[in-house]
Amino acid sequence: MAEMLYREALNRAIDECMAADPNVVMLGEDVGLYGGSYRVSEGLVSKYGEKRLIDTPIAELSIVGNAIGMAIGGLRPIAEIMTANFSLLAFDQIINHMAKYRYMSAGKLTLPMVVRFPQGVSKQLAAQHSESYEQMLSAVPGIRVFAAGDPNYAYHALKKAILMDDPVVFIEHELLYNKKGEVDLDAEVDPFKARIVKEGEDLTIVSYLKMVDDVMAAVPEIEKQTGKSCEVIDLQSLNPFDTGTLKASIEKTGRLVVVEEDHKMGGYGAQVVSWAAESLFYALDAAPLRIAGENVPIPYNRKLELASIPTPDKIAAKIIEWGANNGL
Amino acid sequence: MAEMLYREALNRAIDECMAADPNVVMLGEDVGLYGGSYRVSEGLVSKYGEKRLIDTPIAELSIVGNAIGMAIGGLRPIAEIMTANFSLLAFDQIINHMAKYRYMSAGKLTLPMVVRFPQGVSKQLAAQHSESYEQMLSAVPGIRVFAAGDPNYAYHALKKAILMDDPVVFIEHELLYNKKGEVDLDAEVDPFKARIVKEGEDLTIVSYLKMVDDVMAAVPEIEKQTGKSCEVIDLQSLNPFDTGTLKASIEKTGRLVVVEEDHKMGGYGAQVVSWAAESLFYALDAAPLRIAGENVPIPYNRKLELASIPTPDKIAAKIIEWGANNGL
Amino acid sequence: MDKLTAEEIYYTMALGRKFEYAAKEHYMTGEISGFLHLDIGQEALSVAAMKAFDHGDVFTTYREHIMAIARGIEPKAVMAELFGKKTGVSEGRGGSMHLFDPSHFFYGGDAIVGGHLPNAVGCAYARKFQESEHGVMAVFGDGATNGGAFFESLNIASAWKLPILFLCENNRYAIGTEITRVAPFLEQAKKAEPYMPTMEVDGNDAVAVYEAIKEAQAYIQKGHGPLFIEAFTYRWEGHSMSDPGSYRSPEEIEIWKRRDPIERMKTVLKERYGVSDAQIEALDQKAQTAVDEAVAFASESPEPEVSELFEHLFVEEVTHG
Amino acid sequence: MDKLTAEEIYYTMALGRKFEYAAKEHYMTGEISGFLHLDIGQEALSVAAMKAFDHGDVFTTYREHIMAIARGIEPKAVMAELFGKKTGVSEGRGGSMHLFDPSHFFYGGDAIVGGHLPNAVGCAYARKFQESEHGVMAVFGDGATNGGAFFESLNIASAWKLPILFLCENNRYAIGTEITRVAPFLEQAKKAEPYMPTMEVDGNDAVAVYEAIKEAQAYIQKGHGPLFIEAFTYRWEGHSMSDPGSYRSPEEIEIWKRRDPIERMKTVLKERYGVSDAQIEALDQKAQTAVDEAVAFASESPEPEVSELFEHLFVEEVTHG
Ligand SMILES: Cc1ncc(C[n+]2csc(CCOP(=O)(O)OP(=O)(O)O)c2C)c(N)n1
Ligand SMILES: Cc1ncc(C[n+]2csc(CCOP(=O)(O)OP(=O)(O)O)c2C)c(N)n1
Ligand SMILES: [Mg+2]
Ligand SMILES: [Mg+2]
Repeated sequence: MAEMLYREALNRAIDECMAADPNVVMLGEDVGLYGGSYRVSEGLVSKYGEKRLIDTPIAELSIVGNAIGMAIGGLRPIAEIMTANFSLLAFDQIINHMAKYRYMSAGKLTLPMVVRFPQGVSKQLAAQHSESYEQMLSAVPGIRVFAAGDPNYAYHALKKAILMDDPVVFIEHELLYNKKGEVDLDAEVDPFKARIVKEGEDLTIVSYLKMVDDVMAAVPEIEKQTGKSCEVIDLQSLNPFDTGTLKASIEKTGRLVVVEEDHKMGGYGAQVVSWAAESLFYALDAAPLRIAGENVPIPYNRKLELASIPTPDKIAAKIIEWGANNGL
Repeated sequence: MAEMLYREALNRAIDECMAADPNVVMLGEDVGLYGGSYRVSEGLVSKYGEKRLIDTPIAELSIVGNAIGMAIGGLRPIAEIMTANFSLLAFDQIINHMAKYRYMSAGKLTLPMVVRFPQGVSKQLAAQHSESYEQMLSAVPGIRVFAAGDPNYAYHALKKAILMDDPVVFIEHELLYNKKGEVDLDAEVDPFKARIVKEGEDLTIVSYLKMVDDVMAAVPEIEKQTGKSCEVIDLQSLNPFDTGTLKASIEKTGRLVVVEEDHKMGGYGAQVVSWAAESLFYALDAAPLRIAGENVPIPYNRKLELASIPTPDKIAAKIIEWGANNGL
Repeated sequence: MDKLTAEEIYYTMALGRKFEYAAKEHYMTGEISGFLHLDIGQEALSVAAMKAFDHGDVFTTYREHIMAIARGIEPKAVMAELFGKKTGVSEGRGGSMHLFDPSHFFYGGDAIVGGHLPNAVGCAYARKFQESEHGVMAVFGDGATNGGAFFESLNIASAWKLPILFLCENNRYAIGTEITRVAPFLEQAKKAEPYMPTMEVDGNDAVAVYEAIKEAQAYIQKGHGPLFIEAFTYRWEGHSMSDPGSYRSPEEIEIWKRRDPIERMKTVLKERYGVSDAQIEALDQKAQTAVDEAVAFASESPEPEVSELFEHLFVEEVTHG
Repeated sequence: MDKLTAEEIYYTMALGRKFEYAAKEHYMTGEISGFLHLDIGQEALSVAAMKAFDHGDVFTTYREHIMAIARGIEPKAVMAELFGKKTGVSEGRGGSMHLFDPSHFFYGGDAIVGGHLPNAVGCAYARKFQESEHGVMAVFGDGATNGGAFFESLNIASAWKLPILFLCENNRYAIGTEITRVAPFLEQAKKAEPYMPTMEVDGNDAVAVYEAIKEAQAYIQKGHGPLFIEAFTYRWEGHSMSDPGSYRSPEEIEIWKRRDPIERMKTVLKERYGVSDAQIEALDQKAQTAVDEAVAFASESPEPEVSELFEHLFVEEVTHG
């Protein structure tokens, strides 16, 4: 067990993989000499050199496209996109190439690579620096999508992503980099499993990334007001998602709430709710609830910014109100 | 009333708008001299000249990016992306710029523009030419998303999209271009409304684009086997979607099936089902059903290709089986 | 350049620098947040380019406060935007990186590196289409010259002979990455050579910048097609307020501080135009007053209301659905 | 070029053309479907480039049947892929546009114009990293030279001095659009000039192509960085089987048919290497037999089973979830 920051956990995962395998390289804007704009690769260039910590030009299409070529050539690249919004410039490479080469070549090509990026609403970075793309990327067959909600998962899942032979999109949240937590270095963590953050009996709240913390902050108020107990699940792997853990929880509680930061229209939570509606309809005692961001670009002003996404207050209020109207 | 092909309806909409307003221009690969790879702009260059039918280089980022600049400069551009897959190269322009400029500028910038593209599984075009992106694009606040399922809607909705001051993503299906249908030229068509293709009492089947035809092809068998009647809805506008029409239908039938061609994981149908689960849970008499494509890139071989998407046979069989298990 | 213009440029540069230092100060207090990119050290370029290019549309990046002001947008409206206020040029929705004002033909404030270049090219198409005497100026950093959007823009502008001036502010760094580490050479104008005439200018010399841009504006107005100007300059501060900037040596920064564009312009005013120290002092004072007023205005202005969250998203509301 | 190589090149060109005509025929019957892009008229370039570049990885486009065969992939496996059969090089999943075979260092068959170029650059990075004597050849059309991916690739390959040869097949058209309508000049090599040495070669002259590529291969192997070759050629057929190709005049097509690369190579064989008509006839016959066998094989091979739909999607299966 070791206590560390989320970004330290990510750094350690990369460091260990680089130490173990000389084919692991990392590329992206300012990942080398600068140490990464969120300090995730801090100190690595002095250990592994500029050949393995590759500072790229501002050319996201090439960052991912080059990583694919490196993987074809026998390396195991970790591509960092500085902020999720810029990954849109690489969507062609992610979706048309990275996700499809193995299938189209009948398994002749294998792409052991990871594309990492921070996303989400940080603090007043405005519309071009605040978005969440898990819903788009989880809809692409051929890639795995992980979303790290805490240091322990960050460490284990990133290691697994680097070691695995399939391409992984690894999503981080900008407000989590300085989150501290225990990392169980020796544990066997299955990155495809969801994590039960808190057990409960009466309703299942599913979330991921930073919203897990916001849900946890809302839970005392919810439990106090409703007298019911909440089970909180951090989904962690978004594609595939751990239907087994969800099913067991929903069958126990009979109630489902999904909380996400992204815009509600088309957000990832729709996938979870629709899956539950289709396959667990008769286990649901009440209408499920989605709590998500508003359908607007993220505004700069702090008041508007906070109005556009779920916060612990709003999560609590919405769940309490929903509970009242749905017989909780 | 006039009978015409889907691509003729699109052509006519563009033609009329170009005739009425000299600021309407169209740009894209081979849209001018060649007449468009699906012949949508056929004949227009000889009427309106190369200044208004602009053949672009193969540079999708610029096609959309230039269209945005044209709109800022006072024109009303229609950008054509040859095939949906290539639109990924323009996702930065669509999502970071087109969808956000108006909001970020507090309404100072207005982008009267349309981005059109054909999508979907045609015939053996394989993984890089067969995808559907309505789910990604419908998740972006700041743009309207239309999906044309027949010539009448194609004509009216494209006209409206060109005349409207907000940016529109206009989705077409590659297998519909030669579909013939009646176009009521003088009708007032609200492009934001869903269309009830067939009325029915016992279950609501929601679909859009080519799947509407496949659903209609499946309906006789479903009705015969179950003895129940199907209401079939073509959603048409995907963002926003017409919750009013859906609500009325679901409250009448108590049952919801959503059929889409895209991969099931993360597909657009999840949005519809999750909306219904959240807001019409107590009106639903049974678990909703999603019928969608498999979670694989589209393979070239015809047998595999057809196995990867819904077909009338499979739609009928799945609905009949679901009906049997869900008390229909 | 006439004396009035010289004084105006000096004044705006002085105002710009004071504005940036004020923004920095109010970032420290938390009244301004997000990413704040200061333009200190680059004032000659930002101001002279805007003043010279008076017949056209401007598209630029997130490092644009001074450009916006030089373009004619009120310092108050810019500062209020940084403060996230309703009275800001984007009503507090955009912040520092997103200042737009079509009434000044200013569509600055794009924060996707290179992302505004295709927009600028499209606007140039519109201007040519309209047979307007307006051309377009697209301003971008050395970091933008490695991305696909930049290259596509050069090619299209050249193929279609569009009236557009590409102005590269080469300050050698894209955040922590020196341009020569990710491009084969320092001079990014070389990349434009196959497509259009190129010019190089000392970006810290306001007079040189002004004259180069005036010449360029005349060139593109004549329908000769696009032009490329590369201006070398340097930012004194970190990339944004969150960048300690430790990748640059103190010596390097010192060299560039000695090339202070404001001191240089001051000398020009005095030596070429005979402006007295007292007159310069008065201009400085006036600039300080404008900045103080901008800060006071920003600080006193109201925030937007939460009820306005959905305003400005669409022109046309859809009620059903 | 020695005689054996010359004969081999001639034979493969002849085989390639017959292969393409056979593919066309079986497209008409519906046994092949989707987009089928024929390489007829461009055989010298496709074959000689592959034969010359024998120490490296090749990344190419959807117009790649002949390249795949020249690279060493069995014509049977290519034809079977076009037929969508299990015995095809991509087991029927890829079709005409997606032929891959790492055992021949052939990662051809990308159908996003220019999309494979960043992949090729990344692979060149790996080869340099590994201090391999392999370099990379990236083949693309004139249509790819206007897209961001192309330009980013030139810049990165040059900045990092990667062992990569950019081979532009300039056949003047991207579907119906003539290159000079969307780029400022015909010669796309000009775009590479700021970044690397460039060469021009007659793409219909197999000997010239072979020699140029050999020279280029030696150059990149020496670690000098990237190189650009532009080869002018012409496709006789439409862009794909669905293109009537009416944007090109019959006269223009006629001119190029008179520059038939196969006839030219035949003359070389006879005049420079003293190969007799009978020997040429035998090569033609052998090529015809190989194509006939490929068609028979493809036509008799089984289709993949529907139960295999999910195979090859991932290396690691995840059962829960
Ligand atoms: C597409 C994209 N990638 C990365 C970033 C992050 N980023 C913001 S500014 C910047 C450096 C830009 O450098 P340059 O163009 O030289 O402009 P300067 O900041 O020096 O004025 C980077 C990498 C971004 N905003 N957009
Ligand atoms: C990114 C992208 N845009 C558009 C297309 C459609 N398309 C396929 S081939 C082609 C023309 C390519 O021309 P060129 O590069 O000259 O190659 P050629 O076909 O002449 O061999 C186009 C536009 C595509 N496949 N990918
Ligand atoms: Mg810079
Ligand atoms: Mg071509």
